[in-house]
Amino acid sequence: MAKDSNNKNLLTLENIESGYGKVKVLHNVSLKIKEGQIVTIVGANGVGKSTTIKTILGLIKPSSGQIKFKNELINSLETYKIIAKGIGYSPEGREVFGNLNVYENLRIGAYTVSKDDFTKRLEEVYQLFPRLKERKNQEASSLSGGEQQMLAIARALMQDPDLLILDEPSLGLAPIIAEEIFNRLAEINQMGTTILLIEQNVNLALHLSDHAYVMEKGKFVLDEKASILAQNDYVKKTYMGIA
Amino acid sequence: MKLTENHSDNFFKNRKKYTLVILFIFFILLFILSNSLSGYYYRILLLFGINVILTLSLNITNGYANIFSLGHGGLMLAGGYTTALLTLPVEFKANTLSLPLWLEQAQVPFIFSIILAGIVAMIVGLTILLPAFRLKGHYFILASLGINIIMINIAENVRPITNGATGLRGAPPYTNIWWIFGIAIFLIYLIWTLLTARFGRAIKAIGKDQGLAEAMGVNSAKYKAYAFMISSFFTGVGGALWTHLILTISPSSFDLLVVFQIIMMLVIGGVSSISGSILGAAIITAILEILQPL
Amino acid sequence: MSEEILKLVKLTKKFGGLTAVKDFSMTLNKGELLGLIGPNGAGKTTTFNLISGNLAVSSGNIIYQNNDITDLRPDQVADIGIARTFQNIRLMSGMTVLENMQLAFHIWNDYNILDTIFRTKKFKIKEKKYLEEINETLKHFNILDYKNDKVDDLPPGIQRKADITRAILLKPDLILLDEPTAGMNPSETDELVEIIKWINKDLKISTILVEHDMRVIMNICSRIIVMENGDIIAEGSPENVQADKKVIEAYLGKSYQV
Amino acid sequence: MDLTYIFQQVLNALSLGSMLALLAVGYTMIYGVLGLINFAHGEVFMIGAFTAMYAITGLGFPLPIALILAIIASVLAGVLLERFCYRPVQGSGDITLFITSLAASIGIRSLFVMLFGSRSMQFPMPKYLQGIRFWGDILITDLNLIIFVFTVIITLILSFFIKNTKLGIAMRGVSYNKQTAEAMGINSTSIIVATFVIGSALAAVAGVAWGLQYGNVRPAMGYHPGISGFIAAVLGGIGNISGAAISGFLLGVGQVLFVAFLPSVYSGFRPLFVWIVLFIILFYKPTGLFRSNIKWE
Amino acid sequence: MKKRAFSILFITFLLVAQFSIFTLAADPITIGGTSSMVGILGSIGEMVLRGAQLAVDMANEKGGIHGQEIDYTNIDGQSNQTVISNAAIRLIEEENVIAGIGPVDINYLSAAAPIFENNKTVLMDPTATTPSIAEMGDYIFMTPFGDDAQARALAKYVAEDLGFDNIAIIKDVNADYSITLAEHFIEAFKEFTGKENPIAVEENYQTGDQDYTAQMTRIRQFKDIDALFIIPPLPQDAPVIANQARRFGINVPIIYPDAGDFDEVIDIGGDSVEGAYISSHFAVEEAMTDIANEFVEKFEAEHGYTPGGFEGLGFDSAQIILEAIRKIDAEEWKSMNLAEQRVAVQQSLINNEFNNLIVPIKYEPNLPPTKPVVIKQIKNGERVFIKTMWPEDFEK
Repeated sequence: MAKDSNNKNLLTLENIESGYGKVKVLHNVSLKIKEGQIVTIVGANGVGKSTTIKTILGLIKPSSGQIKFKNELINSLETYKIIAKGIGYSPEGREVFGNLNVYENLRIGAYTVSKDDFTKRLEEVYQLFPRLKERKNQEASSLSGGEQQMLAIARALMQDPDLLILDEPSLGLAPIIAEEIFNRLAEINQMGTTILLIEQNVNLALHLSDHAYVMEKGKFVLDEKASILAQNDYVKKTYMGIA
Repeated sequence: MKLTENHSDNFFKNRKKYTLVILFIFFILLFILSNSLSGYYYRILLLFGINVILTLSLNITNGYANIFSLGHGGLMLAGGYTTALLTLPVEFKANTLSLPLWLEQAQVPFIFSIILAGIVAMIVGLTILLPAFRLKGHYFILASLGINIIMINIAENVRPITNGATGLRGAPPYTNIWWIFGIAIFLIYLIWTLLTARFGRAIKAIGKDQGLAEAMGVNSAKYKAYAFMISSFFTGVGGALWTHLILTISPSSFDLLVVFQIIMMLVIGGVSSISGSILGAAIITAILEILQPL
Repeated sequence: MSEEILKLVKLTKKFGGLTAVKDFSMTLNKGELLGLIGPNGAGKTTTFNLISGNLAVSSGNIIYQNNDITDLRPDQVADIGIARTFQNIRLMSGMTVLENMQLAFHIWNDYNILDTIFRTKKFKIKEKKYLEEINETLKHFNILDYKNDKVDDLPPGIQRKADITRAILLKPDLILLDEPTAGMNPSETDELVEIIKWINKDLKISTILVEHDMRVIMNICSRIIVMENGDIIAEGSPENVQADKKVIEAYLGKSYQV
Repeated sequence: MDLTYIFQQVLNALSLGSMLALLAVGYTMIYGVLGLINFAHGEVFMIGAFTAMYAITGLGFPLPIALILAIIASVLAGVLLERFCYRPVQGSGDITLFITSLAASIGIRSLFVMLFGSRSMQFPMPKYLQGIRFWGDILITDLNLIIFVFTVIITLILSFFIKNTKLGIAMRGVSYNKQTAEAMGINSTSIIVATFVIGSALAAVAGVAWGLQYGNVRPAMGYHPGISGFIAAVLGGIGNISGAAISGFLLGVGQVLFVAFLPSVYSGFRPLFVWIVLFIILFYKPTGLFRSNIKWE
Repeated sequence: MKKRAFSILFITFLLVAQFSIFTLAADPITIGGTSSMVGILGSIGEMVLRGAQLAVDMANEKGGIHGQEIDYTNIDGQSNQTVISNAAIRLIEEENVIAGIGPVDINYLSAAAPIFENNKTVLMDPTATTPSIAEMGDYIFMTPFGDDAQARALAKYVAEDLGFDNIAIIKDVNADYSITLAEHFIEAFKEFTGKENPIAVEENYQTGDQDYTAQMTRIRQFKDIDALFIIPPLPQDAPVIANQARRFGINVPIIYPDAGDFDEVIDIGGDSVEGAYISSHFAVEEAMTDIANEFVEKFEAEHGYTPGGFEGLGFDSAQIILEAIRKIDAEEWKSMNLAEQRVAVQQSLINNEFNNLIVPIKYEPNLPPTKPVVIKQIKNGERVFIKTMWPEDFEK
């Protein structure tokens, strides 16, 4: 499973400090994602995983540290400019635009893309998620949880991103559907998209990923190959409930 | 840190001394002012006092309880007309209005007429807003705007009672520094006393996080209504004091602009704070007068 | 022997087309510490919201100490002795820890508004008593030093403890704890485990605990219910649940071994 | 009360309804993206009317060019408002936003009083709009029809735009969830500006229509229509464009019909009746007649 | 605790700071004004101010009165009761005025009146025509005629000179001016026409309305009306109603009260108001006194336009006060202190006739003055003098 580790770094975080207002959530967080990898951040609720993502996307500005995407510093850029550099994002809780239909949701996902590319991408994405094509004129709020998650991922894929960031894609989904989604993610990765995944379903996530970070209280406490981490006693005990 | 510790633990012992000393100084100051100020500055001082009362009242709803009301102008109007009708010279009422005899003959002492003004304002606020309490956010703001528009409309059109757009004139000049600042001090004490007890804590909690307050056993609908009642009572009293200061009352004086001014006082001094309301009232009252000659 | 304190009968909650809780029935005995686990979105928090009255029940009944409390408002539920915490720490921002705690006495205060205004003896005695109780509980939670600090500035661990303290100060008979260890580091988690044990054993408050941290759940719960898609898939002692095939598949993961 | 009379009164109301609809759409769009009741919207409307008036009487331009200039002026005013009043205070709470917009409204009005005085000024109506036609005993003014048709066309174009274009979809996205929309690569600031542009342009059209219909402009002219537009926007379910347009129409028609069917002794109580109806609607439909497009927390 | 102490300190500071702006009693005779420059009445306020200022300037050119210069101090009343009542007390206490000229509307006048009354200082009502203003107090005087007189004069002219006996009325139901004027007019019109019901239809609208189509649709159903009597409280509504009436094919003559006596009405009304009759306070062409000619000349020279009825009223308001002072013996005047001088002005006003004004006027205690009403007509976009209705012609 492990991909060529000589690949270039796609995204690097160096000593990031970040948070909301006065409250610091992230303390000295560093992270590397190589091209083609699937990287997972695992951790309990509220330790700062989503904050890490929001900081990468520029939704929260880091108070110190560097974020580089494709060797470019993106710390101080506006979110829309960061996204346009080739990052797709599927937020926690899916956050589809409930008042828009499936097609329109995908159209927004392709906001930075030209009309021609959009039509092309639309077909590809529909191929990946045929269910969405069936429901393209349905309002997103009327979809089931799994379909909404697929829509959120599809929406993130619309601009053919180099890096796909997913915040808890299995949240609230039945295991079978979660597995289906993880299979899709593997497919997407095979097609060449690098993936940064945040998951609480540690088991599923570690099987899919190449590399994983364990986050506790705004810090990475472990940083290992996923296969090694899956055997780590501490991880087993704390996150997989294996005594 | 030390200081706050002190005052919350021995709160009842020390607070009392402080408060009494400050009150004493304050009343002496008032006494000096009332004897030395010229009519104009004395008047500004009175207006400032009325503004303090109005701002504090608005602070209860728009600040502490976080129910944003634009309707307090209508409540002032209700209070003002009530006290005017109860205290106007019988001759004026007989000549200009057609009132039921008991109201026409009514010459209520000031203290009762302002209390009644507050009660009427409270009833008006509740009747109009009770159905609106389930509204959220801007839908509630819209509904509260309705109080203002409805009250002005009624005052303009129920001519036998309100004399229409011209309004009532000849209200006796009862308002003086002692009434205004007496009521203001009482209101300050009331708000402070409530905030440091069960009642005010509940209202403050609703304002911060209604869901959490409910989880703590606070009946939010009930306490919001209480907050609105206290607020509208004192707004009505403020309107009554205003009426006995200006000596005339007409509907157009209570439009949105008045509410806007009070909200300004509230915001400038800092929402949800007693001293903020006083400061805000002082600043805006002063600014409105200083800008005058321009 | 044991007496029932809470009973859910065929509880169902639908959001539009989605059924979050489906025919969910369970009972809780007095003094029990029940663990409620399951994947995210399985309906645990929704169940809490239904019990606490934050959500309206679609069908089914909630029986608390032999009274039907299905249609009560959240404040009424709190009033009859059910306290809860929320998944995210919820404290009144801009207020001190003490002020947050004082709110908990809302339902116990029996002085009236005149007592308040005139600061009668009754008021003073009561408030003093509450203050003592608060101090005592805060001391037990080891956060007395933070009493006069604004809650916003406190570290999450302290905030979480304050959050639970406040629920305890309601002096409930039943407490619903929604992921109390979320976002906590291991040492804080250990401390919270002790607190929860204390609540359950010493204060004799029946407890339902929603938790993701298996260490916590398996250590302290006497009984565990596993939810998935709004329904129970397994129930029993920690050992039995851990061995349950369905549970492993749906929640604990295939690699899970006892 | 015969049918002709009723029909005549409904016809009369078309233009007022149209103007309120245009204003309400602006309110609701701006509310959608910014969460702000833009009380200065009535003043943007007034600026449009003033510009057109000045372009015709002062500069001698024909009406269509004056309309374009009015749109430009209003759009400029809207964009400046956004940039210098609302953007700096964004995220500082409802009350602050609210105060800012009220202050902006009063400020602009006072500025115009200082510049032009508070008296009203003539808004000339070109000859080709002065036509009157009869249909039996029913009287229709050309202007009334034109304003109505124009509004319908604009509303249709706008709904098409909002429904089908990328920008329109993005606007709906931003009003549903701004942060997620940003995370999709949408520059929400430019969407907000675009919304102000469209909303202000509609206000300008309404302003010019108002000037033509009532023949005069004055600095305070935006106050009453502004409040009516706000009411219509709320009634239509905040953020719902077609809801706002329909509610605007209903409100305009309702206002005229109240006068038409209420005995004239009671006509002073019209606002009271309007508000009672409003309260009844809000009591049964607490979020307006139509579905709101805003995601409620 | 600190914060509160600070705020109290701050307030004290503010108050003390204001002490320092105390003004000393001024040497010249000061007349005070509270005309609003902003708000809905701003434009009328400005007209009044211009007229009054001119009266004062003309007096100063002639060397003042009793050897004293005249000052005119106006504090902007901002069309706000609170502000106006503050302004009134400031004029009396800080500016030491001999007498004041009030705001232009009864609402605001009633805020200023009690303060002037309590301080025994004359307050002239410059424009408001509600007759009861004269009853507000012994020190409150009206410059314009009362609405009862205006309505009677107009009713007489319409009934007898024009020969109309079936008219439609539209009025602002939120404005007392409109309502009382309509009441007085209807009463007088019945008397002069001798008809039981000379009013075909009476329609109402509300302040702030711009759409009168519903009312016009109803008026239109009365095909045989002779005229449309439009009673707006403010000039801005007047032409808009006329425009819509014409658009609905109501082509009968229009009648306005003095609220129609503005350039604005012609500017906006255009062809619609052509031929309309207006009751007015003063007409330039028909100068009743010498000073009227001088006023028109000087006003035109200074402001570049011909003054209308409201500039005239402003002039007269100030001129009446000046005349009243002039009638007091100079030696006696100088021996009096300010309070005595104020009372003397009032004494000089009651029961006196004044002819050195644009329009001659006669005062009786607590009654509107007796003075003529001028009828004008709009012809070719100009307000043209038609007739003067002398009080003895239309009085009961």
